[in-house]
Amino acid sequence: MEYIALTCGFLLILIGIYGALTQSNILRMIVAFTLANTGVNLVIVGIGYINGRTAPILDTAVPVAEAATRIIDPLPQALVLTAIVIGVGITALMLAYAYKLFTLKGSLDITAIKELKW
Amino acid sequence: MVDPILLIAIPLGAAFFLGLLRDEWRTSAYVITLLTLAFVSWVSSSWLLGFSLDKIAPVEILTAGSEPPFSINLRMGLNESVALLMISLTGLLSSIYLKDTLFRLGRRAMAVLLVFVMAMCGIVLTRDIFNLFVFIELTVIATAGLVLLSHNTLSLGAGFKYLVASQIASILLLVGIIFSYHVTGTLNIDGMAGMSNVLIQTSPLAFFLLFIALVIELKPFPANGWALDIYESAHPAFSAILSAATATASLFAVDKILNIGGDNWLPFATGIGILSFIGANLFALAQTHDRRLMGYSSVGQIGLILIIIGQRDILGENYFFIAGGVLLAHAVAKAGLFWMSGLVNARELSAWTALRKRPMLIFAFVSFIALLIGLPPFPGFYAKWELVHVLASEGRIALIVLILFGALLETAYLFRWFGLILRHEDEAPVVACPSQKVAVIYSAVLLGWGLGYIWGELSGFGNLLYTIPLLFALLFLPLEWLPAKLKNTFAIMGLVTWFIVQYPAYDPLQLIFAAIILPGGALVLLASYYNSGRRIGFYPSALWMFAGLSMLIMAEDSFAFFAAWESLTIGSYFLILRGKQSQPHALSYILFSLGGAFLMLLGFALASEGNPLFPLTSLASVASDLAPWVFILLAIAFMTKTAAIGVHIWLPGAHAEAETDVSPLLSGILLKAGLFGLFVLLINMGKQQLYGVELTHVLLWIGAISALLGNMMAIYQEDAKRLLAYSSIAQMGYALFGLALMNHLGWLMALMFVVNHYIYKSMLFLSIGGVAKRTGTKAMYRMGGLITLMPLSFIAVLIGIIAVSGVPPLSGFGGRWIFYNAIMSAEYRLPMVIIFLAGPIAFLYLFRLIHTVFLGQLKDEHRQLKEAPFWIILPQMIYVAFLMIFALAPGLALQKVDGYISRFFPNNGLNWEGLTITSDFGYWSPVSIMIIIGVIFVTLFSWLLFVNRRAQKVKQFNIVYAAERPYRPETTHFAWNFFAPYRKALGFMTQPLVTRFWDTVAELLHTAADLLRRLYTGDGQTYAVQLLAFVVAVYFLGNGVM
Amino acid sequence: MIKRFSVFLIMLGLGAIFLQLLLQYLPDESLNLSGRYYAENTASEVGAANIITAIIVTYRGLDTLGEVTVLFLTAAIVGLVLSRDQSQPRVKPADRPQPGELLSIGTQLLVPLILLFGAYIFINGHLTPGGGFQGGAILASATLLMLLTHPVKRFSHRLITRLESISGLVFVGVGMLGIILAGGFLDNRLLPLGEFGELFSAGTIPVIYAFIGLKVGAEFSSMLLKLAETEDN
Amino acid sequence: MAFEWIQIPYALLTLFIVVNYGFILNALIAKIGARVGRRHGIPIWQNYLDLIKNYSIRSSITHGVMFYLGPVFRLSGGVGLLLFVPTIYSSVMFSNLSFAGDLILALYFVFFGTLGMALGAGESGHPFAAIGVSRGLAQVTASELPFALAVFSVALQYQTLSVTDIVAAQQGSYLNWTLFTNPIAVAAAMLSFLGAMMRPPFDVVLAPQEIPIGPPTEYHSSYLALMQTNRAIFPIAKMVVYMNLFFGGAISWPIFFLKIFLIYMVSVLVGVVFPRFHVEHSIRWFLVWAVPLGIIAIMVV
Repeated sequence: MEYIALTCGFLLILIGIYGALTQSNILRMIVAFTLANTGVNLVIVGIGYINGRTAPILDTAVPVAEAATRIIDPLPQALVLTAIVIGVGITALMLAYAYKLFTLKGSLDITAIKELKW
Repeated sequence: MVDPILLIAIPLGAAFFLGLLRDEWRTSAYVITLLTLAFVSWVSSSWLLGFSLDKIAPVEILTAGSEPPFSINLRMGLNESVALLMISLTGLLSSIYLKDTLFRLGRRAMAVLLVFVMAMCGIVLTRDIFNLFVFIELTVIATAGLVLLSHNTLSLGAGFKYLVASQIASILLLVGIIFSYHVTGTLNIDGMAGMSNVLIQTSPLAFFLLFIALVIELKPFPANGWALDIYESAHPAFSAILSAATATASLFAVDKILNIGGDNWLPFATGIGILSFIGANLFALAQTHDRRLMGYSSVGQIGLILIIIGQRDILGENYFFIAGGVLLAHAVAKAGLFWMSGLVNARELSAWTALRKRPMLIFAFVSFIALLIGLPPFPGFYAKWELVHVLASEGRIALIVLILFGALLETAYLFRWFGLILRHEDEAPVVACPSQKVAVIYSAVLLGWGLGYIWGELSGFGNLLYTIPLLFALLFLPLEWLPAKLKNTFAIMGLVTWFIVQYPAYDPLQLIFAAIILPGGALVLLASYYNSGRRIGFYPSALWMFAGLSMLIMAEDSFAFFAAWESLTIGSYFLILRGKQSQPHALSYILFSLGGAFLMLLGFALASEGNPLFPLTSLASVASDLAPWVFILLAIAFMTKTAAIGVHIWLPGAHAEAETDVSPLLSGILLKAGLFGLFVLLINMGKQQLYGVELTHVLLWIGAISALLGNMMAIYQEDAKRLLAYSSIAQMGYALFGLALMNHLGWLMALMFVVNHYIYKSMLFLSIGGVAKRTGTKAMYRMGGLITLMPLSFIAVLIGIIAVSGVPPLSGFGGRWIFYNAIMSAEYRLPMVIIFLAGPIAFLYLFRLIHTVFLGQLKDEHRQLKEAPFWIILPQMIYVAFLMIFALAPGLALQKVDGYISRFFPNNGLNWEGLTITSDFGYWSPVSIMIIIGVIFVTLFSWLLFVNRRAQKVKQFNIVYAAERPYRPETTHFAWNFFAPYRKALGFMTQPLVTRFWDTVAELLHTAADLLRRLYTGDGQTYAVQLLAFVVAVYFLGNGVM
Repeated sequence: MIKRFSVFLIMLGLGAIFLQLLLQYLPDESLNLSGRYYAENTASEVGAANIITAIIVTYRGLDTLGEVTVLFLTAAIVGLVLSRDQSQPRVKPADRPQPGELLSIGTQLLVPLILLFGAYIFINGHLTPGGGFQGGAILASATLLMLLTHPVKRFSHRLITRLESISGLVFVGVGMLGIILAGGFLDNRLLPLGEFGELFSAGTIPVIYAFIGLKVGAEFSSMLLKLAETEDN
Repeated sequence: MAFEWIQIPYALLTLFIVVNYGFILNALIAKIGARVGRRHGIPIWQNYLDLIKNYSIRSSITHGVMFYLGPVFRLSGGVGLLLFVPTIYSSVMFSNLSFAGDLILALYFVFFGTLGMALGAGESGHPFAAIGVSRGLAQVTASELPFALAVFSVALQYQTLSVTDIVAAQQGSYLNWTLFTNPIAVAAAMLSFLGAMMRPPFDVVLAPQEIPIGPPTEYHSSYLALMQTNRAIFPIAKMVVYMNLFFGGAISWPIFFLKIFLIYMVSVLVGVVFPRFHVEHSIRWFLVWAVPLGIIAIMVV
C-alpha cells in the first residue's frame, strides 16, 4: 500500500520534471511542475501512512487514551499542507511571470528567452 | 537582550502593516522599512556584542511553549549573530541605496524586501529542517519578486529561469526531508544529527537529497546558469543582497545540514567547492560584462567557502575564524562592488573608467578587490594563511595548490579590471553619484577595514594594522589633499626617522639593506620634488611599499615575512601602474609576484608543518625529506622578484614605463627584496640536494644565464629605459650567482652588488629619465649630442657606466675583483664561462647608451633643450659622490659585512689592513689605483693642453666625411640597430622564448574559458537539465558513500 | 531530439535515485517518537481534537506563519508584476456578453452559503478536518464565482488588502502575546484551553485559524482579481 | 710590496724603453708585412717622423670636451696597463707599480683606454667612428672571452692572481712555462691574442686600407700623436701580460725584447696570410674555435 503511494508519487515527480524539461511552452512547464508537486505531496502523505489506522482526529471513535495505537502519523499531514500552500504560491508567481513575459515578448516559448548567456 | 524571535516577528509585522498604509504614503512606508531593518541590525549587533564581549552562552528559543523536537526551536549563538548582522546590514544599506526604486515601486516592494531579510534571518536561526525549507522557499519567492525591481525583459527571463531551478531544488529537498524524517522520526536538525549514524546507514540517499538541494541553493558551478543571469540582470542593490546575504544564509544552512551527514560527506563539499572555485574564476577571465563577472566571482568565492566547510573536520576551532574571514570579506567586498556598479552607466568593464576622476571611489574599489583576493591587512589574508597551514599539516597539498591556482586566476581578472579603470585609453565621462549611494559604498569600505582590524585582533599573529610603517602609509590617505611637495617632505622625514629609530636593532646584513631601503629611498624621493600638484595616489602606494620592505628585513617569523612581502608587492604594483603605458606590465608584475608569493606561502606552510608562526631561523631544521622542496618553492618565489631568467618578463616593461622617479625605486630598491629573501633562505637552509642535484648549483646556472641573457637583450633595445631594465636583470643575475657560490667572497660580492646596483642604477634611471622628460622620447636614436646641453646628466651617466662596467678606478671594479677571488675557490667552473661571456657584453649596451644619447649628432628639435630639472639632478650628483667615496674606501660599507659573513663562512675572508685589501689569491689597493691613474691622466692631459692650445671648436657637421658633407643629423647619427653584426652573430640567443611561453599559457586559459563558458546557453531548460545532471553525477560519483 | 534524449537519460538517473530510496524504505509499524508524542500529549497540552491542526497552528506555528507569509508575498509580488500596466484603457462592459440568468441567480444564491461554509470550516478547524487554509480557499471560491458572473465587476482592493494585513498582524500579535503571557511565541494557552472537543476550546487556535482563513481568503481573492484584471486588456 | 719613491723614475725609464721599442717594432712589422706583399715598405724610423709631423701640424680642431679627452684616456690606458704589470721579473724596480693591484686590475684596466677613446670618437659626431666602435666592441666581447678563460685557468693552476707570483712559479727551466704546463690555456689565449692585436684577419675595426674608419677617423695632429704613442705602448703592454702569464716572463731586457718580438710575430704571421673577417664571422670564429679550448683549459686544470 505505502509502496503504491510512494511509487505513484515518484512517477508523478519524474513525469512532471520530464515535462518541465521538454515542453518549451511556459504554461505547459508550469502545469508540469504542479504535477511534480502533487507527486511530492503524495510521497509525503504516503510516508505518514500506517497500515490499518485512521485519521489523527480525536473524537468518540478515537479516544485520547488509545490514540497512539489507532492513528496514523499526523506530522506529514501537517507538512503536506504547508507544502501545498507553498506550491500554490510558487505556481501563482510563475503564472504572473508567464503573463508578464507574454505581454513583453509576445510569446510563451522558453527557448526564446536567451538574451542572457555565457 | 531582546528575544531573537523578534528578528522574525518584527519584520513580518512591519510587512503586514505596510499593507494598511495608503499607496500614496511612500515616505512613511519607506521610513518604517528602514526602521525595521535598523531594529533588526541593532538586535543582532547587540547579541554579537553580548557573545563576543560578555561571553554569554548561546540561547535556545522555544516556540509554542513546548520542547523540541516536537515544536520548532531557534538558536542564537555567536556565529548566528555574526551572520544575522551581516544579512540585516546588507538589507539596510541596500534599501538605503534603493531609495528611489522603492519609492517608485511602492509599499509592496518594501514589504517584499522586509520578508526577504526576515526569511534569511530565519534560515540562520531555525533548528528545524522543515522550517528551514519554508524559509528557503520564502527567500526563493522574495528573490523572484525582487528580480523584477529592475523592470526589463532580461530580468524577467532570469527570474523565471531561477524559479524553474528552485522548483526542482525544492522538490528534491522535500523528498529528502520527508525520508529523513521517516528514518529519524524527527524534524529537528540536532535530533537528526543525534541519529546521524542511523540515517546514514538505513537511508543515506535521503540525506544526499537534503544536501544536494541545499548545495544547489549555493549556485555551484556548473549548475548555476540561472544564478549568473540573475546577477547580470537584476538591480545591483539586489544583486548585492543576493551575493552577500543570501550566500551567507545558504552557507549557514549547508553548514547545519552537514552536522547531520557527518564527516564522510565533507569530501563532497570539498569537491564541489573546488570545481566552483576554479571553474567560475576561469570563466570570469573571459568576461567583459561587469555584473556577470562579479557573479562568476561570487560563485567562485562561495566555492572557496564550501571548500573550507569541507575541511572543517581538520580545522577545529579555527573553522569559524577561517570560513568567517573569507565569507565576510567576500560579502562586504561583493556588496560594495555591486553597489558601485550602480554608479556606472554602461556595462562593459571599460565603462568603469568613469570612476577615474574620483579618488575616493578608486580607493573603495581597491579595498574591495583586496578584500576579495585576501591581501593584507584584510580578513581573507589571515584566513588563507591559517587555512593553508592547517591543510599543509594534514598533508592536503594538492588542495592547497588548487586553491592557490584559483586565487591566482581571480587575481588576474580583478587586477586587469582595475588596470583598465586607471589606464584604459578612452575614458568614460564622470557619472553623477547620488550622495546616499556613495555613502552606502563608503560604509562598506569602512566595514571592510573594520573587519581587517578585527581579524587581525583575532588572529594570533599580531595585527598588521598596529605596525607603524603600514599606519604611516595609511596616514597619507587623509593627507591626499595636500600638495605633493609637502607630502614628499613628510615621506622623506618618515623614512629617515624610521631608519634612525631602528638603527640599533639591525645586524650588519639588515643594516646594508635598511640603508638602501630607507635613507636610499629618501634620496630617490628627493627627485619627486619636481612634481607639482597633488599627485594623488603616489604617496600611499610608495609608502605602502616602503612599509613592506622595512618590515621584511625585520621579520622574525614566517607570517611577518609573508605579510611584509605581500604589502610591498601591492604597493609597488600601484606605483608601476602609475606609468602611462604600463597597464599590461603592471598586470604581469602583480601576477608573477603573487604567484611567487603563493609559492612562498606553500613553502612556509610545508616547512612549518602547520605552525602558522614559524620562526625563520628554524628553516634550518626542516625535515630532510621536505627541505629541498621548501627550498625550491621559496627560491622561485624570491627569484620572481629578482626577475631571474624565466620569470623576468614583467620587469622590462614595468621598469621602463614607470614614472621618472618610480623607476629608480623599483629597480634600485624593490629588486633587493628578492635578494634579501635569498640571503635569508641560504643563511638558514644552506645547500640542499634533490635527487642528488645540488640546488645551489642550479641557482648558479640560473644566475649566470640571467646575467648573460639580460645583457644580451639589453644590447638590442632601442628604448633607453628598457635597456637599463634588462641590465638590471643581468645585474641581479650576478648577485644571484654570487650568492649561489656559497662561499665567503661570493656573498660579499652579492652584497657589493646590492649596494653598487642601488647607487648606479638609481642614478642612471634618474638621469635617463630626466633626459627622456626633456626630449619627450625614450627611443635613443631620436636623441643624440646632448652632452653640451645636459652636461650634468652626462657626467652622471658616464660615472654610472664606468661603475657598471667595472673599469677601474671606480667601485664597480671592486665587485669584479671580489668576484674573481670568489670563483677561485668555487667548486663549479662551467657557469663561470657564461659569466665571463656576459661581462664584456655589458660594455656594448653601456657604450650604446651614452653614445647614442649624449654623443653623436644633436637633433634640430633638441637644440633649445635645457638641463634636466634641479631636483632630478641633485640626487644624481649625490650618487656620484657616493660612488667616488665607495670607490676609494669600499671598506666603509664592506668591512663590517665581511666580518658578519665570517659567521657563516669563516674561511678566506678579506684582509682590510692598510690601504691594500688582500685576499687569499690577490690584492687590490683602491687608493693607490685612483692616485696612479689620476697622476698619469693629469700629466698627459696637461701635456696635450700644452701642445694643443690652439685647438678651435668647430661646428657639428665639420667632419671628414667621405666625399660629401652631411646635412641632416638624422642621417648622420649612427644609432639605430647599433650592434647589427652582433645580432647577426648571436641574435639567435635572444629569441623571446620565455615571453612566448607565458603568452601561450595566458592564451590557452582564455581560449578555454571562452569555449567552456558557452555551456551557459541561456536556455532555462538547459540550465535545469544541467542542474539535474549535476545532481545525478554527484550521486553516481558518491555511490561509495551511499 | 538530442535534448530530449539527454533529459531522458537524466530522468533515468533520477529514477535510479528514487528507486534506491524506495528500496531502502521500510514502512513504520507504529508511530515514531514525534507522532507518538503528538498523539499522546496534544489533548492535554493544546486541547485540540484535530491533532493536525494542533501541529499546524501551535507546534509548528512558525511554519504556518511562513506559509501565510508565502501567500502574502505571492499576492504582493503578483500585484507588483501585474499592476504595472493598469494604464491601458479597459474594454467597455457593454461589449461583453451578459451572464446568463441561471448563473447570476445561482451566484446570488450561492455566494452567502459559500462564505458561511468557509467560515464554518475554519472556525471548526481544531475539531474537524479542515481549517484556515481550506476555509480561506472556499471563501476565495466565492470571489471566483462572482468574477465568473461579472468579469468586469470591481472589488475594493483596499478592503481586501486591509483584511489581509490586519489578519496577518493579528496572527503575529497573538504569537507575540504568547511570548509575554504564555510559554513562548505562538503558544496557544493565552486563552483557557476550555472543554476538550468544544467549539470554544484549544486556546487561541480558533482565533488564529479564523484570521488565517480570512487572510488566505483575502489573498487568494486578490490574486484572482489581479489575474482577472489582466484578462480584460 | 710597498711603494717607494725610487720606483717612479724606474717606471718612467720602463716607459721610455717600451715607447722606443714599440716605435721601432711597429715599423719593423709594417716593413715585414710590406715585403711579404712584394712592396718596399717604410723606413724603420718612420714612426718618429710621423710623431714629429703630427706634433708640428698647426691646424687643430676640437669637437668638445670628450673629443679632447679621448686620446688622453687612450694613452693613460696604455701607460697604466704597462705600469700595473711587472715588466722584468726579479727586478723589484722594474716591477713598476704592480703593488696597486693584481692580474684582475690589468685585465679590466685594458678597457679604460678603449672606453675613453670610444667616447671621444663618439663626440666627434662622425658616423664612421661610431660604426668602428660598435664593430670593435662587438668583436672584443668574443675575442676577450678565451683570454679570460685562459687567465682564469692559469690563476687556478697557480692558485694566485698576482702576476709576480705567477711568473715566479714558471722560473727554473723553460719546461715550467705555462706554455708547456698548461698548453691548452695558452692555445686559447693565443687565439684571442690574434683578435686583440687588431691585425688581419681581425682588423675590420680600423680597416686601415680603405676609407678611414674606426675611432681615430676624426683625430689628427697632436691627438693623433698621442694615439700613435699609445699604439706603440699598448700592444707591448698587452704582450707583457701574455709573456708573464704564459711564457715565463723576462728576467732581463734582452729576453724581454726577444720574447715580445716573437709573441708579436705570431699575430703578424697569421695576419699576412689570412684575409679579413666580417665582425659577425670573427665573433662566430672565436666562439667556435677559441672558447671551447678555454673551457677545456678550465675543466682540466
